[in-house]
Amino acid sequence: MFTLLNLTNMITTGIAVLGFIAISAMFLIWWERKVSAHIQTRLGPMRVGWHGILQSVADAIKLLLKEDIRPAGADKLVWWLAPFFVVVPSVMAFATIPFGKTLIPKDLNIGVLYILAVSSVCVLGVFMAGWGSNNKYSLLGGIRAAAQIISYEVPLILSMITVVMYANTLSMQKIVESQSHSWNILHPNLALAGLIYITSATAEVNRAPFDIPEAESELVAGFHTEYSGMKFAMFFIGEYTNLFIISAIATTLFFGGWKGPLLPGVIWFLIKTYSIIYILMWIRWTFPRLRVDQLMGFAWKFLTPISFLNLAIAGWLLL
Amino acid sequence: MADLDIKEKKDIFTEEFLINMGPQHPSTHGVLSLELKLDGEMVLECTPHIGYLHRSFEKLAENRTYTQFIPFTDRLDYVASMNNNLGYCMAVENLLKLDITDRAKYIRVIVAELNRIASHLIAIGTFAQDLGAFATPLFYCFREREKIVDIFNEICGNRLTYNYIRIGGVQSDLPKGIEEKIKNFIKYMRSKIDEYDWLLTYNVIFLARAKNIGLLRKDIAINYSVTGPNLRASGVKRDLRKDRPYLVYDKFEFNVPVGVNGDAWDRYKVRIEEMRQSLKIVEQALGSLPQGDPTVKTGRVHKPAAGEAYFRTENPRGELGFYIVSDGSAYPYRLKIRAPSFSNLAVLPELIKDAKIADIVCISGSLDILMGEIDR
Amino acid sequence: MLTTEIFDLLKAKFPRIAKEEGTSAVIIPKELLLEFGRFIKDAPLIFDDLHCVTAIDKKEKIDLVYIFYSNPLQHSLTLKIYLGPEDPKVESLAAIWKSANWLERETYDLFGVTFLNHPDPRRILNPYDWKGYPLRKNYSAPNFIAKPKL
Amino acid sequence: MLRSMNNIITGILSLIKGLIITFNNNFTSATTLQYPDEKKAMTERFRGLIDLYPEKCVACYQCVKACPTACLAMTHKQTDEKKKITNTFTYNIELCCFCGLCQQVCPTGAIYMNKIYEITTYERNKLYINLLNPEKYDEWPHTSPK
Repeated sequence: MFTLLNLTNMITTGIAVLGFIAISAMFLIWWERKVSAHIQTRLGPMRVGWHGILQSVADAIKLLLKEDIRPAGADKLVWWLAPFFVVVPSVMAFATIPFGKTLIPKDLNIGVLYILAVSSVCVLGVFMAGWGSNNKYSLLGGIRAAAQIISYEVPLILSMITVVMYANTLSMQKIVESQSHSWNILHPNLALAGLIYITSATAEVNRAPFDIPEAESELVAGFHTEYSGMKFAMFFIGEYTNLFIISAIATTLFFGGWKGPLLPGVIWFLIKTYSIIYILMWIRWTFPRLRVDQLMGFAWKFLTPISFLNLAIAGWLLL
Repeated sequence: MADLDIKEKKDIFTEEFLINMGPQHPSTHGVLSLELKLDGEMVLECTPHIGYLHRSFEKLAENRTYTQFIPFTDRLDYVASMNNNLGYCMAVENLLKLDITDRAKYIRVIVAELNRIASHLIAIGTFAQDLGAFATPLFYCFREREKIVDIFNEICGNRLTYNYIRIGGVQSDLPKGIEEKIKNFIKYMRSKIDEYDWLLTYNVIFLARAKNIGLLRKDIAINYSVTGPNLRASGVKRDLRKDRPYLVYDKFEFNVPVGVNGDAWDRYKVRIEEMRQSLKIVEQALGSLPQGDPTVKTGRVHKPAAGEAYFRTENPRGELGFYIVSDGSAYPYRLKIRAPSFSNLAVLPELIKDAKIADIVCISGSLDILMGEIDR
Repeated sequence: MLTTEIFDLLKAKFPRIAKEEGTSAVIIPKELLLEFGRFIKDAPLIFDDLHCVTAIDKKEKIDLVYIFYSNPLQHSLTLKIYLGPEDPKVESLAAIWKSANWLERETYDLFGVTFLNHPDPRRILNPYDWKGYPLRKNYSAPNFIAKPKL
Repeated sequence: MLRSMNNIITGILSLIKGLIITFNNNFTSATTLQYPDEKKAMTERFRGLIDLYPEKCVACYQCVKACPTACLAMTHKQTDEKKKITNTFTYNIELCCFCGLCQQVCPTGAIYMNKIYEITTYERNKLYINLLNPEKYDEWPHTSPK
């Protein structure tokens, strides 16, 4: 029943999620810069605040104040809407992420399905940005993104289904509960699923070594070449929110979610999630980028068959 | 069915499109502009446009004395200034029929080989950057290059445009204690080259990106007058330091690494191996460095007899030739710079067969062109 | 092969060639160029690398300079063609050596030597619509301030 | 089959090797400097801006002649039969290419290059230096003692 209490609850949850997203994205941007700096034997941002911790705030203010430039000949509406189509799905995906035993915006009984459905919308925004910019580099980036994200969705879903089969539920919270005794990643069958998940999720959020849609050395900046100011910031926020979400899902599905001794659940959850993010950053700053055909070949000729095989073995084991 | 076909052809069609890669593009190594004709991701045609950095050095040279032109050679191949200085000064010395002292020869070999390492470091760093290994290998390469630059800063007092090698010798003798620093650097650099092997050379993604890309056949390479590591990667063992030893290169023991296939990976690998060989040369040169005065006393203004000289040296990017015509005055009558990158870039349209956009970046990165000397 | 040997060999084939005073360059009349090029590309000389093409503006004439190099035999040859300063024209070597393409474009761009049958006869270093040939001695750019001589 | 398995394993090993390299570099000290706070000491031979000991100068014009970019300009006064002193001596930093040729040819060591390397200004006028003025570089940031 829709009551006033319900409404306030919704609003507070919404504000909490949005606040978390903003802070998390800013923190991740700062952290990525720090991680890359230390890998490259530099120091990274050091001026704004302690070790530059407020650097992202300064950048955000700068981006807010920047002039919003629209290229001549851009498809106005599509160009305008694209950043929202990137950010909104990633915000929506927070709805079923279990931060703690009770700390979950909404424990849907089809949580996994919901996340998959919502996060697929992202590609639309990316493609809109590529098309709407009236720039050939952007268009190429958009095309690449569409092809890549759709291809990698297959192994991604297959690896998540393996977990769902073992846990026998689609609810995120119940998947966490099913890992009370041991993490899913310790199970050989699910460990493979976990690896496939991490790989295809990296591709899903366009991170190196799968960052071909924005491949700097080839396409300048890919689909967001023409964006400036706050619109660019929204792409940025969307990217880092997606990064958080895929790591959070990996934590939930494979690393026991918020479960852990002594410390409260939410701390465990964040520790695990940020550890996965660190590994993803570490990978990003180490490897060269794959080429577009190799990327597709990797998805269709390697990851998809293996995840099908894995799924079949899981079914056979469960029978 | 037939009707449907006609209708579809009218409504749905594909077309090729032109895209301008550069002169402002993250991976065209300066102000190179490539006009690409694309069919989706595939590149059908590639037309390089150059000249954005044209400063008409050959005309400027006609207004400068022989000594005054040395700082301009720094700005040709600005990541290997020492080698340019060397090539020019040796061409002028050839014209003047001037002999230099043994110590000067050794010092020249040391600085030229160190600069070769610095140049190759930039080449492989930017190549890795082009392949999308974002900034990390580049930073490692610059970290090592910084040590060379520091050594040069101590030797000659500048960090990029050295102007160290002069007609008749060098600017000034090596400063005290620099030998020790160079020796330390050699030891340090050896371990770092092994590190690059771990990080890049045999990395599976790197191999997938660079192997069998931009195959440059031996005969095509020679026909296009490609020189330097690009030619050697195609399997031609041609190195002026071995073939026509200038300075004291014939006294040192070193190999000329050659590639097998002539693909982008081979070009990269040849550079890595060349750095090892250069370290070897520097080590030997330091070991047998003779004492004495490195400069020959010459007049302030050089007036070579009327005549002409063409002199080639082995630069990090290929064979740099200076063709100097003198009319007996203090100014060169004509000075032609045969820049290695110029010919190396000319072969690019030949390499793009069946390439994708990502490969274009990979190929042009592996050719290691430098606009400063192409446009002159 | 030594320069004198090369010259003797060439002289036997092309009686009209001559040696330039003071340098080791070989001078040929311009109409011989293509035939000469085809001859030296093959055995016994095997000049497979056209290393450098340039020109020298000597006011009363323009010297066109070709430098060849042989990879298997490791010898080189400097070839010169004397052209008149007014509208110099010569056959292109781009059909024999691919490297001639850009090198000849550069020579055309800077000296105004026209290469007949060139596959891509455009300017290369200067803008495509540039007027004049900068390395000619009589070229004067409107904004060019020469450095005062000593 | 066996070969492709082998390929996969060596591939994964090569990736892990790369990760080890970058991880190890995490713990090396930073090679960069925090620039305006820390500055690199310039070497003894460093070629910064051109400087002059006016009392040593004999107005021989060697430096002016040696300069490849004509950034030095000088006029002189004839005090008596043999002695010349400099009247004006200007230095145009805009044109200078820091080649050090002027320093090399000076017979008395009057012209030399100092250690100033931060040479950006907001005004073009500041780039035209009167070398005879003893306070010419007082406003410029000195990174190491003169």
